[in-house]
Amino acid sequence: MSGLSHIMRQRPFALQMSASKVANVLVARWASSQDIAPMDLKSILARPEEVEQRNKLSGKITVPKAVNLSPISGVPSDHIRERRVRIHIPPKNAMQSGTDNLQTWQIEFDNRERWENPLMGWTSTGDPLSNMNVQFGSKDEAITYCERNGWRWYVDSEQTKKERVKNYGVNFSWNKRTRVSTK
Amino acid sequence: MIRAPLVKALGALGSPTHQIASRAVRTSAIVAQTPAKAPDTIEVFVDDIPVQVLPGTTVLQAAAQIGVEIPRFCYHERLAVAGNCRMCLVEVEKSPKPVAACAMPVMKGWRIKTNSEMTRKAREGVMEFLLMNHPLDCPICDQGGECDLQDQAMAFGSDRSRFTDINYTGKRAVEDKDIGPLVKTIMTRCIHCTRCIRFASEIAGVDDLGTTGRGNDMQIGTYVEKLFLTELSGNVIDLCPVGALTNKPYSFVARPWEIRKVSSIDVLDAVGSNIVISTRTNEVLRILPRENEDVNEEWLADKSRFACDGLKRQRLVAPMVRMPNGELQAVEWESALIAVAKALQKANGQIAGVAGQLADVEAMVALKDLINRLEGETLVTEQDFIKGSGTDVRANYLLNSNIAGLEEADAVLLVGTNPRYEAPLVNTRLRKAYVHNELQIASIGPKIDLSYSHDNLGSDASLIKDVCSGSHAFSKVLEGAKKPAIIIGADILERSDGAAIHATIAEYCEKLKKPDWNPFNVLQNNAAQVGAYDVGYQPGLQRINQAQPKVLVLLNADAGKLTREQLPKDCFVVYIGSHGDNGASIADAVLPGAAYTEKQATYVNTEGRAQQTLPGVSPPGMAREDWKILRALSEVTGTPLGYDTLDELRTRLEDIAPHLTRLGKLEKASFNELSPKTATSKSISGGAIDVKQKELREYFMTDAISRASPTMAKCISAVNKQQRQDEAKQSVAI
Amino acid sequence: MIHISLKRLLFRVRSGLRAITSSCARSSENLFVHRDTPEDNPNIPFEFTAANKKRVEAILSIYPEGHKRGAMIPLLDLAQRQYGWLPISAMHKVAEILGLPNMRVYEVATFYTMFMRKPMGKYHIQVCTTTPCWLRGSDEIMATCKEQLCIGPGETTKDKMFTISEVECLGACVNAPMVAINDDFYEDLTAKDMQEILDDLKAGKIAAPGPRSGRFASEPKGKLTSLNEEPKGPGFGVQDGL
Amino acid sequence: MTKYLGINRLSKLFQIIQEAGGLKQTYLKLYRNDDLKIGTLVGIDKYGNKYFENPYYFYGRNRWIEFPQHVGMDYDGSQIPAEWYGWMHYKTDLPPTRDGCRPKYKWIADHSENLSGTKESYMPYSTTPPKVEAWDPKAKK
Amino acid sequence: MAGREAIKRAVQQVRPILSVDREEARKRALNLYKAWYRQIPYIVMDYDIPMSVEQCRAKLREEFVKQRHVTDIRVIDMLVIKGQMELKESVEIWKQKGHIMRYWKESQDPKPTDFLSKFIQGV
Repeated sequence: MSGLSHIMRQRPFALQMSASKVANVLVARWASSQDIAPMDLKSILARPEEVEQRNKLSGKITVPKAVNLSPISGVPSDHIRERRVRIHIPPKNAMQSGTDNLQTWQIEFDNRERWENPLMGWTSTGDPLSNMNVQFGSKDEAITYCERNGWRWYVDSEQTKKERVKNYGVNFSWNKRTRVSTK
Repeated sequence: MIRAPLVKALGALGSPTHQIASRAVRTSAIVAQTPAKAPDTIEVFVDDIPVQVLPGTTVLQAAAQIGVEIPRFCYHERLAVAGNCRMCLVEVEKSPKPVAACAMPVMKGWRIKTNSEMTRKAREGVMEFLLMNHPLDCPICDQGGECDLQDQAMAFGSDRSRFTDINYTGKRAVEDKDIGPLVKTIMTRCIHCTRCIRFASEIAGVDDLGTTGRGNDMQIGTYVEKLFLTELSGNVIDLCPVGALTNKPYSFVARPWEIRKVSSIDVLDAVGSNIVISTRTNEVLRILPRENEDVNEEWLADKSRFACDGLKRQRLVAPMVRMPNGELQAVEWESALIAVAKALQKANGQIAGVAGQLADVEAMVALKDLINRLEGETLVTEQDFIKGSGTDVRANYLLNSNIAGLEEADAVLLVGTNPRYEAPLVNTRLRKAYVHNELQIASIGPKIDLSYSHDNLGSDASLIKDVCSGSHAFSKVLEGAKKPAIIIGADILERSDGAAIHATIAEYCEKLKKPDWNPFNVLQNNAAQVGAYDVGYQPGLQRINQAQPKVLVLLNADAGKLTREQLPKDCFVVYIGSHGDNGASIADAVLPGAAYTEKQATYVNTEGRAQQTLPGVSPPGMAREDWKILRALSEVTGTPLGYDTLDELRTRLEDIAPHLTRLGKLEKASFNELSPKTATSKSISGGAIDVKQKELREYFMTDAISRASPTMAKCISAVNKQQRQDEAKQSVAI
Repeated sequence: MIHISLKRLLFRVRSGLRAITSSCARSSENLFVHRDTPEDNPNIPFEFTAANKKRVEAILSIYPEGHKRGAMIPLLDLAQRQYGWLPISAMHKVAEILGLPNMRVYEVATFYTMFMRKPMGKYHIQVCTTTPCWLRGSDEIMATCKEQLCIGPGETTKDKMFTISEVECLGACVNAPMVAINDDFYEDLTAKDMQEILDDLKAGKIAAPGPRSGRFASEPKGKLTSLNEEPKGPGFGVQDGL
Repeated sequence: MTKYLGINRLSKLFQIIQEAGGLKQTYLKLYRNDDLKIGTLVGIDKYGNKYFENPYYFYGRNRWIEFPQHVGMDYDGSQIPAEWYGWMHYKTDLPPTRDGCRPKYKWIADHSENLSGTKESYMPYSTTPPKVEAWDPKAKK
Repeated sequence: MAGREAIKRAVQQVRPILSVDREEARKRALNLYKAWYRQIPYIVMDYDIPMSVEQCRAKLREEFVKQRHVTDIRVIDMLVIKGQMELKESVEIWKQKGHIMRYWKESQDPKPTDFLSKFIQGV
């Protein structure tokens, strides 16, 4: 009882906590004063059907691995039916030498019409998916993602990199055509 | 580059023995330099991460192997190492000075520090020097947003500069050069990386750019007033790490962050270069190359890059039907389709189809299906090929050695082709082989400048027989080569003795062939050609003349080879295509189609690689994708085709030609397929072999899109002007 | 009265405005692009003389196969000596001989300051104004030249006889001040000497090159001021322990 | 007394009717203006608008305008020209007819009423050329 | 892609959302349907929409039938949760008239379905 009165004295503090927390603290204190193992108040105070539901949800159920989320994704159905997703690695910009952002796989929807907005001359589009930019670590992750969302997809083949030997010396080789004239 | 003309010059000085001696010296030197056995890899440490690399690998490449990117300006993967920007300086443990990563080969056990204090300081220093003479005009610079100098100044530069212009002494200022209608120069921005110079002299083979002056006065330019106008000049825009060389037609048009990029395929030649279409508000703004080692590496020909403004002119935006007064009038789709369908129904199967230069495979399949359903048979391509059953065997019309494969060739004979203008990116491969692989090239045809030195054997067609019989001197070269190749231009196979030329060379190639190497090549110059043969089109318009059709469907056929006079009086001509050009002007009904930037379509390049374009913008006005027009037409005619979506059409395509649906992959024609017995009865009639595109000015306008392009027109007038000037100078000199 | 007010106005204008051309480019007086002029354009034919053609062959023969382009500087120099300066058609000729693209020759010709791409006088007077010469009175020499020839540095007299240029150190600092006239060095000059040299040249004589102070070369003018004793033998000044 | 019986109002009505010029005119005036007021004519502008003032009325109603007959029922406030606007809105008590200080420049534009809703109303239009130039079969090269 | 086919047939063990078996999920869906069914007259009245109660019930059925192919218990649960949210929003008048009328939008201006009309409309 002393514990409870202690809590009551600290009422302002207790008020800041949620009710269940208070209850838990109460139980914990009560338990500690009685030297009994603490109990979860949630389970103590729950109605029997709640307990049953909770027990049910703590288990596992068996579902197919292939999930189709299109009914709950909120994407309009004609966008799911008619569109194709292209899975690709973005190409390097020829104007730049940097290679950042070019290592991941991306998905991209087929391009739809956009038009100049007559109000300001800016671009308008009726396509909510055109600006979706999702990056994936691997091709398979991207494919799984598309299949979960029920989109048809195709993979654009990866470009192979070629190893080439660079040699400063060949610029000066006297008997080869590799000799550069600008040196 | 250097040596060959030198040898020529020395030969002119009068010592034939000298030449031979020099060649002997060269070959022996090559033998001596051939690496015996590739030694094992050596281990180096980049930022304490061990990397196994081949000996001779540069520091920069070793770092790239583990994804450490060393900043660079002058270094470019496909150009010679220059080592003059010094941005790639990195610290190597126990080395007193930082080393230039782009030029320094790694040594065993080196510990490279790409992020140490010394490296950072070196980069900051270089950046400070570069920015000292670089104008701070990024807000008005077209490179802004995709500028290496901007990027690297942000990443590696110091946050302040010691350059304070308190006396208003000014930064260095350099006069801008006028090097043609494609490349705009703002030379003050130049940081002297010499990438453009190296590109011009190594890849393009035009030694027009160079550095003049020294020290603070050094500048890059042509010294004399001259156009830098080649078929590849646009690539210097991409190479330029700053805004010194920018795209002139695209100048002040858009910023890189406001454009959308769509990966697609170029169709203005038969190479099938991979491109990125930059679009904004349903408008194609520019076209950039996309890297593909097997096709275009990283380059793009000027026509492919700059003809995109032709997509906005001379477009067909509404269906048109020829009225009784003889004029084409815009109508609604319904009435146009009904008019065409009526004509098709009346024709009783006397229907023919012609596929032109830019027709895509899907549309050609749809056209073929439609005409076959209406019991028509005649389906031809505008471009002719050998008579007989030449297109039955795939190897007969492909570039069998592959575009990338030509890099490894060591002896090439060009027959009646000018790859420099017919397929500029095949020519760069030949030039690459010429530079790095000591390729020996000979040509039969007119004397042309191929950007590398080659033997012109003459233009007489009988030379083909000489070479192929083994009696010609060059036959020895071909037979002695490890990877010989003979490239035939598609145009000479249109000759009446084309079949004989084809057969003679094919037979000779049978002799030359090696395992895994097919020396027989046909260089097509139309993007649609290989695809058309693959889906079963017949070559040549004379079949149309024989068939005398009631209805003729022209699918992008704009070459102007077909005239109304050749057709029966009551023939109803339907044109399906994107541009109002030769085809549309003879048509009775014009159905507006989509250009290659507006549709998802398959094209097969000259080596037989099927690739697809992706739509960057939507077709203008009432224009529709070509296959959809044919599908709609079939429904109005009452014989609907069995596909409603592109996927269904692709499934149909898979039934006809399964290799065309494996996009991006090269489907090699097996060599045994090649049948030399196509038509040996006729013999080569002799007479001069000619090529269509001999000079640069003939390169720019070859199809409906480039003919509509104002930029291409500017190029032609610039070339003409330059030539007039040169001629004027010559005449004064004489 | 008006005069004074005008002056004031001018002063006010000058001090109030920062002139547009206030930046001074730290660059050479030469142009590094080519502009066609009546005396220098590609239509003017250039051909080596018969004697020089032999020299060309001789020069080329020095360079081994594969390095023939090394002959570019000697050939350009030969052309310059023949023509007096280096017109663009001479560069083209050299490019033709070496089988090089023209641009490669332009690069070399513009890089080296001793290739003169502008018409020059017969006598090219290069006045050294680097520190040692300047300390020894090169300003005076320059002033004499200007005065005598009525031209400034970088200019050529109307009769195409003289060109003055101001150059950096020519490596004759011991005999400062000095000028180089074509290939000859005139050293230890005074204003009077300079005037004499110029007078001689104007008269068609070429004064003897070398020091004007009576020295033979770069030895001390009087007697030796240092090193005037017998050279010490080996081991001089070395620590005992060594 | 008269005030008390409302006779003064009656006499005012007569006065108004007299001023308007008969019963019919009074009716028409009432029909057009929804109001019958009398006051001193302060001025007439060049468009035929008559401006009246009568300090008898409440502030805000003591200055008014009678639009000319020819505009009929088709009048609105924007027909008041700029020079009278100030007087109408009590920005000034001096009407332009009596105010000698008003600047009169040659370049002052003629007053125009608000044209919104009419045929002459301003419509914004694009000045950018169309992005795609269509093929004209008649234009021969 | 044999691997992908295998994935399609494979099953996995997961934590449930609301229901542990099909039967329970079905019950929940039916409960939701009933709740909507009862609320529809009030919704029609509250929002003053130009639709009759019958039309609304037909639409309700249509919306449920649209998802009849769903078999995944978790997806059904999620749909039920979303449907419950919709119901609450509708009943509490957190929505506006337009939101309710959106259920009929597709049937008001239907998109063309056959090839030719799609072709002519350019979609």
